[in-house]
Amino acid sequence: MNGEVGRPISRLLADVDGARCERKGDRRVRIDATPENLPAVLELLKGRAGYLHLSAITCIDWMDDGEFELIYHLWSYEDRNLVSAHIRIPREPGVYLSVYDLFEPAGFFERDIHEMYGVFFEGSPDQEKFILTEWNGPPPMRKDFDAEGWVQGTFQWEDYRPEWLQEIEEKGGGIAIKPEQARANTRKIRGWKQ
Amino acid sequence: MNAIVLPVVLPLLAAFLLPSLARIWSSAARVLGPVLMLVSLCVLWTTWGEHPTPFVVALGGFQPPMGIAFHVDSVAMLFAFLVAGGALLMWPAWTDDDTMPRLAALTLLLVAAATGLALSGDLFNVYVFYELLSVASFGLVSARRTGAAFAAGFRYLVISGFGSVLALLGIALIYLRTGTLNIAHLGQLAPESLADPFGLAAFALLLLGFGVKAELFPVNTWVPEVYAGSSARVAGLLAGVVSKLAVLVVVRMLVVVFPHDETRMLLLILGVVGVLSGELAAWSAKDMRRMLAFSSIGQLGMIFIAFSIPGEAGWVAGLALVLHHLVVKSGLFLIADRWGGALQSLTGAARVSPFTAGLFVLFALSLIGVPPLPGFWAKLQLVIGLVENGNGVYLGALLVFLAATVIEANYLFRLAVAMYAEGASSTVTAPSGGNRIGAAIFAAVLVAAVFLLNPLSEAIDDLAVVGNDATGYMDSLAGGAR
Amino acid sequence: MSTTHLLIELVLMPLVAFVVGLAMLLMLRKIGARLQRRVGPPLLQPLFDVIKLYSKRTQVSHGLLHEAGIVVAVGAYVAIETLVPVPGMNGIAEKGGLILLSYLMMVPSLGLALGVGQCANPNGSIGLSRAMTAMLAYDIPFMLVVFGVAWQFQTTNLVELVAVQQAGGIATWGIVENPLLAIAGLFGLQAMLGKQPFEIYVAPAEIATGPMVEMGGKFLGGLFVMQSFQFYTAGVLYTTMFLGGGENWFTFLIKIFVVVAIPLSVAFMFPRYRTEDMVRLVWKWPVILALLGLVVAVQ
Amino acid sequence: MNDFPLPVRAERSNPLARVFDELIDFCRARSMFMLHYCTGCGAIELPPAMTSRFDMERLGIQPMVTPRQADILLITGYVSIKTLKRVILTYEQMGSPKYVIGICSCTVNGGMYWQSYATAKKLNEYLPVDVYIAGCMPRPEAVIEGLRKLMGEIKAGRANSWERYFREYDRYLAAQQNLFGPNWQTPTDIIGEARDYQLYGPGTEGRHTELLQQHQVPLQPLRMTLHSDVEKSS
Amino acid sequence: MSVLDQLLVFAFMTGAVASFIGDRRFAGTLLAILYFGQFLLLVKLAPLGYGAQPVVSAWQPALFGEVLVWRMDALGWYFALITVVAGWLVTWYASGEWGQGYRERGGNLGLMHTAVAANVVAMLLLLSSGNLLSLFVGWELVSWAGFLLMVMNGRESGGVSGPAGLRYITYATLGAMALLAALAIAHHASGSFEYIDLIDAVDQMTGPTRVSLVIAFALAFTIKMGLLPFHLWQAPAYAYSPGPGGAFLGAISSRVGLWGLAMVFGSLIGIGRIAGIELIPGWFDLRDVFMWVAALTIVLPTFTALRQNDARLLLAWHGIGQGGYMLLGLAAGDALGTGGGLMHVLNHASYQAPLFLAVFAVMHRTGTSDLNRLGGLVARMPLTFLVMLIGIIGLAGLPPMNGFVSKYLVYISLLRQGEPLLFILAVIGTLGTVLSVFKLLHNTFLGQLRVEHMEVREAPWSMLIPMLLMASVVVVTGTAPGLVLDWVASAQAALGLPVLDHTLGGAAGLDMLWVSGVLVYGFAVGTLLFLSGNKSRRVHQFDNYAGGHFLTAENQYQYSDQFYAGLMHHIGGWYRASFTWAESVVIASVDAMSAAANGFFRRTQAVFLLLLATLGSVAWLLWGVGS
Repeated sequence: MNGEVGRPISRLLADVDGARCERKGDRRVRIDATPENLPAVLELLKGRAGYLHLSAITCIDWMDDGEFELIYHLWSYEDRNLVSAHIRIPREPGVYLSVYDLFEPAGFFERDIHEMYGVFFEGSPDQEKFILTEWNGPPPMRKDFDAEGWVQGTFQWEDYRPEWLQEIEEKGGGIAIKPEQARANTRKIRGWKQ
Repeated sequence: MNAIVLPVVLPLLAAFLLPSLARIWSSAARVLGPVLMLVSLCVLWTTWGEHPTPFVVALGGFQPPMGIAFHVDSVAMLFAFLVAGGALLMWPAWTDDDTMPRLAALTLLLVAAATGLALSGDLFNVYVFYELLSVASFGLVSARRTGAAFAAGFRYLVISGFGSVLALLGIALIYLRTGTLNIAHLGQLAPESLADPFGLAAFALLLLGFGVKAELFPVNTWVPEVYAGSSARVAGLLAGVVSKLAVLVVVRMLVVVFPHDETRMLLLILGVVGVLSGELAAWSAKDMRRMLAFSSIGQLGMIFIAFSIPGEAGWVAGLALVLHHLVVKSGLFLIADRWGGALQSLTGAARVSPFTAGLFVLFALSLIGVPPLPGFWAKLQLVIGLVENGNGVYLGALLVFLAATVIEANYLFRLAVAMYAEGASSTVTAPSGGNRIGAAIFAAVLVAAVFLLNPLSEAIDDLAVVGNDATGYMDSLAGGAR
Repeated sequence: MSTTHLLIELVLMPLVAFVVGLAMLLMLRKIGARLQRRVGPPLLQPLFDVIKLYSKRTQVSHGLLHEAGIVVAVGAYVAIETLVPVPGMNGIAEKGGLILLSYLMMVPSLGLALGVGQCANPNGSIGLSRAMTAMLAYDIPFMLVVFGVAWQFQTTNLVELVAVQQAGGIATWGIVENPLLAIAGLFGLQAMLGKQPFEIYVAPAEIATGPMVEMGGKFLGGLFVMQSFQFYTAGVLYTTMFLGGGENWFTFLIKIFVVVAIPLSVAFMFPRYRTEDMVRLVWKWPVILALLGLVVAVQ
Repeated sequence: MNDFPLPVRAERSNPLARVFDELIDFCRARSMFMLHYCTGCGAIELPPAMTSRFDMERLGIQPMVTPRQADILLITGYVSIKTLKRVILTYEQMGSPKYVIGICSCTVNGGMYWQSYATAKKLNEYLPVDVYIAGCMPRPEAVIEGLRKLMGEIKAGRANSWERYFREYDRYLAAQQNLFGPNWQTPTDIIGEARDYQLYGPGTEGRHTELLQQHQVPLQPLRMTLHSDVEKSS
Repeated sequence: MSVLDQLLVFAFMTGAVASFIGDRRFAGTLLAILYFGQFLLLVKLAPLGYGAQPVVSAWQPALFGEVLVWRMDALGWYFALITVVAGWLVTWYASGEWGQGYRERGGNLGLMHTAVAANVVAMLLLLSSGNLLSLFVGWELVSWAGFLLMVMNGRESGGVSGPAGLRYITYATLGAMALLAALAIAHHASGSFEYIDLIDAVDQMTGPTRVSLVIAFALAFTIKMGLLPFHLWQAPAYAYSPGPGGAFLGAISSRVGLWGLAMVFGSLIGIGRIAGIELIPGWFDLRDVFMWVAALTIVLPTFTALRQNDARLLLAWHGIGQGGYMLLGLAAGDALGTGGGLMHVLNHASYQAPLFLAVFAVMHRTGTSDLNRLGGLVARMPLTFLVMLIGIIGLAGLPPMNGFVSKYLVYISLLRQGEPLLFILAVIGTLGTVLSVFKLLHNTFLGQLRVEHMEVREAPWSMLIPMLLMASVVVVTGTAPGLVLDWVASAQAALGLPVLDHTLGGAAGLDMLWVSGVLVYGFAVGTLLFLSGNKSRRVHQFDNYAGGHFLTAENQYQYSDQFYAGLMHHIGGWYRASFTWAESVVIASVDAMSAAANGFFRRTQAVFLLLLATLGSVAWLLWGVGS
């Protein structure tokens, strides 16, 4: 049975334009979909193939391509198979549809992705702050966010240089990047804090 | 001839004349009845004043035991007085329409018959008046001309008719044995000729026959329908006055002719069952009229229990209960005239007419027997009488009576509480002015009785002596008629 | 007894109780440490704790009642100490008695409960609810025991109780005359001291020590004082009821320390019961024992 | 950093009073109730320190569960910004004198989270830390060593950095506001407390406390009132 | 005209004044003054409380050959004192802002004043009754006056007062009928309604008569007291009366049942004779029945109270439970027990009334008595809190308040008689009370103040002073119980019971003067110890340990619902509502019989029945005579 799962899914998706199905492993199938047909794909998977469980939505920031990749991981308890549906949306403005109507847990994932990447999901029930209640900065998981620079601009450092550390540093050890060698321009990022 | 016959004769005559008078002069006809009642009251009052001792009036000059006689003693006078007074207050024929003459005539007939019953000293006479009374009440009951009224009237007619037959049978049996129908004479003859199963059977027949009007269990099944179907005043008249006359007849027979333990026991048992059935039925009655009707069955049961107590104690309790019930139940029926519908519609009625609701509470309190209202003293006499007797059955009756009072308190005050419920709006209208005034007069009598308890208690004690004095009754025969 | 004498006793009795009670607190911690193979705190640790707590610079109060609660908790025990007889000092023990004492011992907890209530902390309130439930639970066998003892010796007067037992020697001690009651009493004592397995009402991890949640500084210090009084009182009361009171201070101290040591040792061997399980337990075995003891006593 | 040096406690002239002060310092040192705020992995080293192997209790140290009862706040591991808020709330609810011990490198400079946007780096910036125990994680010996060091400081009457929080509140508040935004507020009225207990210093109030007071929800206690003069306190 | 007559006339006058001008603004004050006049007249009768001879009324109406006699003895005076003081203080309470508020909420203030006055008059008539007939008259008046007070609160109580009152009056009528039966039996036995004749006749009675007399009396009085199993009416009836009325009823009204039982146990029949009626020879006699009923009455209603979430119901249920202590002491029969039982009447009145009033003061200010909707009010209503605190300590029966003293006497009495089970039931009742009243206090006054109650103000002085006066009685008579024990001893003497040997500080080895003194000393020491620490600083209620959570006004940080969840987890299943079930069974059976009777009247073939009845009657008579 396990060897067969790829086939029914591809047959299922045959009618969907632009959805490509690819077996990646014993229990993994990758679907490459388009932002337009993803809802249809998910609906088919849920309604026809028994993929009832949306285990996660993942986001990857392809800064250089100017795109976000959203990956919807669906699990079927019957087939014991994980399907990952990949789509890419433009980084600007970074808006996509919510699948909350289809999978209720999507609300949490979308809220999380909104917080971390700034992707806005239309129709998601709640896009308020989730974990980073104190955060005023840019979405921190975006590749263009300079965490180190932000840290340099926000925090102070303890003057902590015990002898044993100095000894290690003399030997070239210690902290990999010293604070004074930090890269980013902190001013620019502090501008976010308004 | 004595003026005492006037309260019987005048209404009787007027009853026949009134329809004709009404055609000529209707307003005169309308007031004729009440005026006659007033006259009767005056006559009775003066007679009572003149003749403190019992006496016999022979009608048509034939001396008893051969002739037809009125036996006039203070008890009879009291009942006659109550009839006239009750009829005056409850006069049902104040209407302006064409039913007035008939109603008035029937009422006059009823009054004449009832007064006759109270005064009559002759069993045949009693029967005649009883029949007259029945006829009059049939007419009154169905005077409303609704289906319910006719059905109730028919039921009443059937039971009443059979009751009459039974009574007649009893009278016949007695006559067969003794050859006389004069009660006093019967009393003299009874120890020899009627103190056997034959005589007792006759008493049972009489008891049940007359018991129909006296709301005696189990021949009282007409009561709720009739009271619910007829006009409140008629119901009040029947429940308050007429039933008491039937009781009087039965009790007279009991005391004078059949003073046996068995007869008393029969009366007691029927009374106890009556109390139970009446109060229990009232507990789940759905409208006020039926509730009052059932309650009056229960009250009559109590009266029977009271009269079944041997000796003056029974008479004291019985008379007190009779008077109290007459006043209270008449008042309640007046209230129920417009408030007779479903009990739910009375929720919040206190705000429609606080005065009437207040009267209701007053009557209810007295009915339950809350001191210092007269009801309490009447019931106290009953309780003491029962327990003084000491007999097991009487104690059982006492327990039933006490339990029935609890039930009575519950259903009466369930209604009272509902009347005073806040926030509910009642759909009933305030009782008519006449009814309110009538009820108020009864209430005034009740309250006045509280303050006059002392003279009243003495008067009742005197009456009880007279009522219980069987030899005195018989001796009156010897005294000759006037 | 002269007035001066009485006044001296009134001052001395609570003072002795405090000192002995602190020693008992130390004993509690030492026993726990030894059972867990630790060294345990130094000798004066309870004193250090109390002094430190009273010397806290900032003290947080939630209102007058919060403060009054501590005052009542400590003060009522001070009063109670004058009502229990110790060797050489009867105080005003003859003015009260066993039953008065049983009820008076609820007053400190209830005073504390008022204070906790004003702290406006639900953890405290939950703790109170549990503590009250525990009180309802253990007081039933305890009062049965009190009844049995009073019946056995035909008096509720503590002084007479001691006198009777001392006059007859060990054979007339409550524990000999009625061991069942003594066992039931010990059971009650365990619950009364609020030690494991009956310490659901403090439950540090889940309701943050229950009633003590908002108590810091001298408030907590007051509670330490109160607890030392509580240990002492429990020990003395039990000794008076079952062990013939104290002939002299030496035997007296031995008795009360032994009495208190038993529940404290038991405590460290048990986890805690849930409230309803505690109620079930305390209403079953101690009550049965006490009732059996009563049968013996009444015979 | 030390803009406002702490006033040195004058030795009292009365020898009795001096003994009294010393006694109190001694007791404070020998009776430390700690609240271990187990923010991270360092907490795992505390149970060994408490139980039979190392037995903290022989030093008079015992764990407590609420800040009200505690003297030492042990912060054992990295402090995320969200956690820091709670740490500050907890610290402010403790009764003075109070001491903070930062355990693990994370409390010193963020440790392995030095680069993380969500983890506070220098704990001393937000709270006056008395002792750091560095290491990842420090062993129980090290923890006890740190505690003993603190003990010695207390005994000598030198462990007064908690006063800094009152006397230089504005500075600490500045760092907190920098991290949590201008709407930051704790339920404890530090300034009022400082006034009440003569801990008011030149740095207690300043620019940042002004900002705080602009939006502050009133923190006056509910005063018992008999009649009309009910203050609005919501 | 004796002083008693003056008192009764004065009380009538108060009632008349109340009914005529009761709804005026100044009426409350005027009435309070009039009640105070009654109180002064009672003070004039004070020798009664110290052993003087009874005072007889000059007015003795005779009806139907029976005489109504009014005579006040020490027992009656003791109860009357409580009654009049309760009436006085609750009227004072209602005279000011409370009355205004009541009227604004749609209540009929004039009627309420009238009802309270009527209750006082009826109580005085009852308590000074000199024979059985006047006792019955007074009894019924008290019942119906109470009924008036209970049902008049229709809209205020959300419409539940009517059904509650109806239930009450049904029970009360049952009791009254039992009393009537007792009267009848007494009259039968002694030939009159005089107490003396009855006392003489008791010895000559046959066993069954005496038993039925005791049962009839007991039924009447226990129903009024709300003892098991006739307790169901009491709590809702009292709880939903208008505030001062509820306080008056709860304080004294149901205690007339105890008054009656005291007469029965004391003079009329005698506890010794009752103990002589053995049900299981050697094991169980009628007195034991009373004691066990009393003990169960202590326990079951108290634990019912524990489950209430409405402060008024909670208190009303406790009122029932406390009645158990009184009867338990009274049935114990010795000097200690009866003394404790009788003293508990005053004690109970002295704390139950202010507790009710405090709850109503809270209701007046916040509009609710739901314990889950209150909290933290101590900061806003401290004096009301103080009143409630004193009241609950008294109610729980803890030293040093007066409730402890009377319970102590009962305990010692049980101890001396060797009744461990009754003793432990009494203790369980006390413990349950402690739990329950603490919940009352905690959920009302402690914990977090709710946002909507931030602006609440302390009750006005017109309400506070009466409450504080009553609370001070709790404290004073707790410290010096001898004040009350003097009266109790006189009442015992008047009843022919053994007289309690007491001092100012108490009895039976208890000296509350010392106990209170040493408590004050202890508190002083505690205060000194407390002040030895640095001064404390008050903080806001949100500055609170919440596991690091930030508290705001939005989230309720309060623990009040299901306050004793753990306990209820264990004993919750023991609440079976058996009495409610039994009551509903009775109602259902009456209902069934009623339906049968109705059916009889509706369906029966009348003529057939008539013939049947005739035949039956004739046959019965014939056979009856023949045999």
